Formats: sequence, structure tokens, C-alpha cells
Amino acid sequence: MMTLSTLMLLAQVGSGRIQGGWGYVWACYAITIATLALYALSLWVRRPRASPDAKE
Amino acid sequence: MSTTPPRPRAIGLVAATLALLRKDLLIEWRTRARLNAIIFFALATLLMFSFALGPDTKLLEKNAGGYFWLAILFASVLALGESFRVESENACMDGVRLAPADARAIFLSKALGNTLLLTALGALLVPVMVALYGVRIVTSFMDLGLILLLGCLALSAPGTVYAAISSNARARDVLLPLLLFPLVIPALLSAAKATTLVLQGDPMNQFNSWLGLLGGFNLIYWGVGFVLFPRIIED
Amino acid sequence: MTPVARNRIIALGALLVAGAGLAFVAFGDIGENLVYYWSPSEMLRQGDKAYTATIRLGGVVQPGSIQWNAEHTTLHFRVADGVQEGAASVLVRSTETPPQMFRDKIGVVVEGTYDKSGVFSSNRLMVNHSNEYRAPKEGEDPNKWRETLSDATTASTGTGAK
Amino acid sequence: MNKFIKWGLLVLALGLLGAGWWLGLAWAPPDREMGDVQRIMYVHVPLQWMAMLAMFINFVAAVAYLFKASWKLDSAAEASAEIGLVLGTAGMITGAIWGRPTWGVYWSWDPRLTSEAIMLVTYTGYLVLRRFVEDPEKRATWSAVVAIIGAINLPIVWFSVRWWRSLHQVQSSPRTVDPEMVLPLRVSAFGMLFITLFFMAVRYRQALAERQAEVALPDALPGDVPMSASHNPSKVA
Repeated sequence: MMTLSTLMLLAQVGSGRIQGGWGYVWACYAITIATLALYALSLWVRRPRASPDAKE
Repeated sequence: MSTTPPRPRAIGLVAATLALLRKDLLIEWRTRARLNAIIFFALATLLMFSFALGPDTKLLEKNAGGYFWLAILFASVLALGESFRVESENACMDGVRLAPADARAIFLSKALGNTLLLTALGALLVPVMVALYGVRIVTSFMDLGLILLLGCLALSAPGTVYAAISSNARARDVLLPLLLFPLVIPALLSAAKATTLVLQGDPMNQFNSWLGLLGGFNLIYWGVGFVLFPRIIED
Repeated sequence: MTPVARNRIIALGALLVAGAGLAFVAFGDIGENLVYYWSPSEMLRQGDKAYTATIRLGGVVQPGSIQWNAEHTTLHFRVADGVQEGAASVLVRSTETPPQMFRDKIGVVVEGTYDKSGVFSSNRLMVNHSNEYRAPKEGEDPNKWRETLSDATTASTGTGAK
Repeated sequence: MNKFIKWGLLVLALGLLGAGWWLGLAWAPPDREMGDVQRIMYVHVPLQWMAMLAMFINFVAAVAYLFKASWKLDSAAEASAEIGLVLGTAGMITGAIWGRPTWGVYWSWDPRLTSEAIMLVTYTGYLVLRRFVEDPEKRATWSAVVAIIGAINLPIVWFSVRWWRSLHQVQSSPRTVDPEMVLPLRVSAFGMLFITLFFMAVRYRQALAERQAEVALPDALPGDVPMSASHNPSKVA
């Protein structure tokens, strides 16, 4: 493991710096949308059943 | 903080606190069950850290302050839980509440009692830690004592509030650490760092800053706990 | 005084105590001493005491000091208090891959140890970005800009030493 | 709140969020130094703002409950804590992803990140506590106490970047951000605000319905208002 990670590190240093751009951006937006959608789904699953129009 | 209210009732609060504290300590002394249990638990925890790390004495020495406070933290969960279990047996809490004592006196007495217990535990653990981990006290015993007292105060105030809650809830053994641990992280961190400075020397003169941070968190915990505690046991 | 009023005063006093605690945590001189990182001049002022402990050092990369060895396995640069000439600075040797924003004059925080030879050995390199967000200037493509910078620093091997 | 407003809120939220993100991803310029990675700002920052807002609402509801007990305040506290935790977790994950290409690390124990992590664990504990107490009145009072104690952390999280030296930059203001980047940020923040309000409205009604079902059970106390409202309301004041 040690040697593998060292090799990867050397390879990265050789190429200059940690690369990246749009991949990180898409990951963030996808995670956020998935979280919001999952939460909305969980709200729907937990919706009150007995009387949908309970008095306020 | 009990100096703010006007005189006649302030004495009432202090007197009630002392009476309750005396009662708790007397019960504690008669059985000594809780003290013995947490001492052995904390000792076992200290030993476990050295087993888990194997023979790497350098690592133990370096992290001794953190392990010391983790042992106290784990033991405090037992101690705090027990401190209200005594009351819930035989419905003692109802008796205490029926007595003309302020609920805040219950908070002060319980929190002070737990502080005393944990400080005593810490004082017993210090020589064990010195022997097991091969550390030595570089700066002074006074500093270590001060840190120990402030750290135990910081654990006890929120711990007492949360123990009162969790002792009446389901799954109390899970609930207390879950509520208490995140809250006391800053205080525990300061205590552990300051202890490390006592054990390894304090080249950057950071000790007083950690002490101040710990003191600040103490004021917050005690102030808020004092105000809110009556609401927990009111019904 | 009625019991209700007395209780209010007691509660207010306790809340004031808590507020004072929070204010002290926030504005006490704690932040001066228990810092997440030290600046080079603060670290150098400690003298011998700063040796061998694991510490964090923060500052800006001194212009023209970035230097990679031939195989690009280690990275040397100087961390300075500020960008102006003559600011106190420390030579850093890093084995960590720098992030893409790493360049001259950018804020960095390095984690590691300082030894008697005057070199700070770091195994963790973090770029400290400011709170400024600006569009690229006229005719400037940020991606291209970064690439050319990257080439420039690579080419400067062996020239930026001080 | 009637259905029209509720669904209108959702449509408005999705519209603003879509517009803000489109502006952020396609229209706004990349940052001079970070390049395109800076576009994570339009999702990370609104998430964190709304998480702080939800937790602040939780704190206000908890304090209000202790002064005047009502199931509505308790339901609002429950709803806001849950939504704050969801948004805060998403905010922390996106922040970590943003940290990798800019700082070079996903995580570092600087004051901001540490206090944020503590905050999330605190509110997890709060929600677990609510699960473990059956008596709705006790649950409401106790969780209000826990919420207030946990809220000590909120100012620390928000101001940590100003009070102490940290890796995380201090809050940006319109002066430090290009106008072309402020616009998408504002639009997405309002979108996130409306979606938070929508979630809160839905979750609040659920919680209220649950409370009312609980107190309607024969072994619980009758009525809409907890008994503690009638006896001794001055205890904490």
C-alpha cells in the first residue's frame, strides 16, 4: 500500500498539481439534487395518512 | 453566579445546595459502589489504550494527555448516569422535589457532586498514567490540578443536565454519550491540550490560553445549565 | 420582591454569566495564541522551541521561490509573511502534491516540522484562498493562464533558490 | 397555509434554483484563480446559509416553547432541526469536495470545519432524543432544553472564521465578489430559501399531525395545549 500510494504521489507531483475542474462541480450539484430529492421522497413517504386535512 | 440574587434567598439557594450535596456525598460514601466502579472502569480504559497501541511507548507518551481525558470522559458517562439512577430508585426524586428546595439547588448539588467525584478519579489516575505511559510532570502539579478541576467542572454541568434527561428516557445508555460528547468536545480538547503541555513542557506559553478557553466554556455550560435545568425535572 | 421577579433576576444573572463566557471565548486573547497556523515571523521568533514539534505554518508563497527538483519528486518554496520584499520567510520542503491553485503569492498552510537546518519539512500542503472571487481579466482564459503558469514554474527549476 | 401557496412555493423554489444554477454554471464567468471549480459556490453557500437559518429557527422555536408551550412551536422545532441537519450535511459534503481542488485537502481540523462537524452531531443527538422519549410533553420540553444548549455552537460556527485564524476564508460580501457572480448566488440562495420554506411547511404539518394523533390517544393528556402551559409558566422566565 505504502509503495503504491507513494508511486501515485510521485506521478501527481510529476504532472504538476492536483488536476480537476468540472468533475468536482458536477459531483457537488448531483449530491445536492440527490439529497433534496431524497428528502422530498422521505417527506412523501411519511405523509400523514389518517386525515389529510387536519385542522390548523 | 449565586451572588447576583438578593441576599435572603441567595442564602436559601446555597444552603439547600449544600444540604443536598451533603446528602449525595453521604450516600456515595456509605456504599462507595459508584466510585469503585468508575475507578476500575477508568483504569481499564487507560490500560486498553496501551494494549491497543502495542509497545510503541513514544506514541503513548506523546498522546498521554488525550488518553487521560478520554478515560475520564468515558468514566463520566457511567458516573453521571448513576447519579440520577440513585434518585429514580424508590422515587427519591419526588421526595427531593417535594422538599422546599429550588430545582436549581438540585442542579448545583448534583453537578458539584459529579465534579468532586470526577476530580477525585482524575487525581487517582494521574500516578497510574505516569507509571503506565512513562510521562512526567514537567511544569507543575498546580497546573495539572487546575486543569483537572476545570475540565471536570466542564464535563459535569452539561453532563448533569443531560443525565437528568436521559435517565428518564428509553435507551439512556446510548442517549447520554450521544448528547454529551459533541457538546463537550471544545472543553475536552482544551483540557487534553493543556494536559499535554503540562506533561511535555510548554515552549510557546500556550497553557494560559487553553486554560482561558476552558474557563470560558465553563461559564457558558454552568450559566445555561443553571437556567434550563429546572424545566427538565419540573413534572 | 416577589418570587417571580427574583427568579427572573437569578436567571438573567446566569445568562449573563453564559454570555460573558461566550464573549470571552470569542474576544479573549485566545485567538492570538492558539492559532490554527503560525506566520513565519512568529515561528522564527520562537527560536529553538519551534524545533521538532508538529506545527502548521501559514503565509504566502514568496514570488520566484518555487522550485522542483529534476524528477519532480519534492517541492521547495519559501513561505513569507507577505508579498513585499524582505518579509520574514522560511524554506519549506514538501512531499505533498500541490493543488492546482498553487503558485507565487498565494496563501498556503503547511503542516510539518521545523528542524535545526532551517528547513520546514511538510507532508500536508493546503492553499488558503481569500474571500475574493473575480472574473478573469479581459482576454484572459483561466484554464490557459493556469497552464502557462504551471509551465513557467516547472521551467524555473533551479533558478528560484535563495 | 392553503395548498395553492404551498405548491406555488415549490414551483417558485424550483424555478429560482434552476435559474440560479443555470446562471452559475453557464452564464457566470469562471474565477480567475479557481477556474470552473468556483461554481460550487452557488450550491455550497446557499446550503450552508439555509442550514444556519433552519437551526436558528429551531433555537427560536425552542426558546419560545419554554416561555409558552404549544404543539405548534414543538412541531416547528422538530421540522427545522431535521431540515437544518439535511441541508447542513449536504453543505458539508459539497464543501469538502470544493476543498479538494482549492485547498488541496478534503478536510482539515480548522475552527470552522470542526465547529460545523460538532454542530451536525449535536443536532443528530437532538433528533435521536426526540425518538427516544414517548411522552410528547416531556419530549417537547427536554428537546427544547437540548436545542438551546446545542445552539451555543451556532455563533461559534458562523463567526469562527472571523474570531480565529482558519483555513476557511471569511464570509464573502458583494464587495469581494464580482457582480456577475453575485447574481447567480443571490438567485440560487432565494431558490434554496423557498425550497427550505416548502420543506418546513410540509414537515411542520406532519409533525403537528403526529402530535395531535399522540395526544388524542386515551392515555395521554387531553387537549391541544400541554398542561405545563397552565401551571407555573414563570419557572424559567
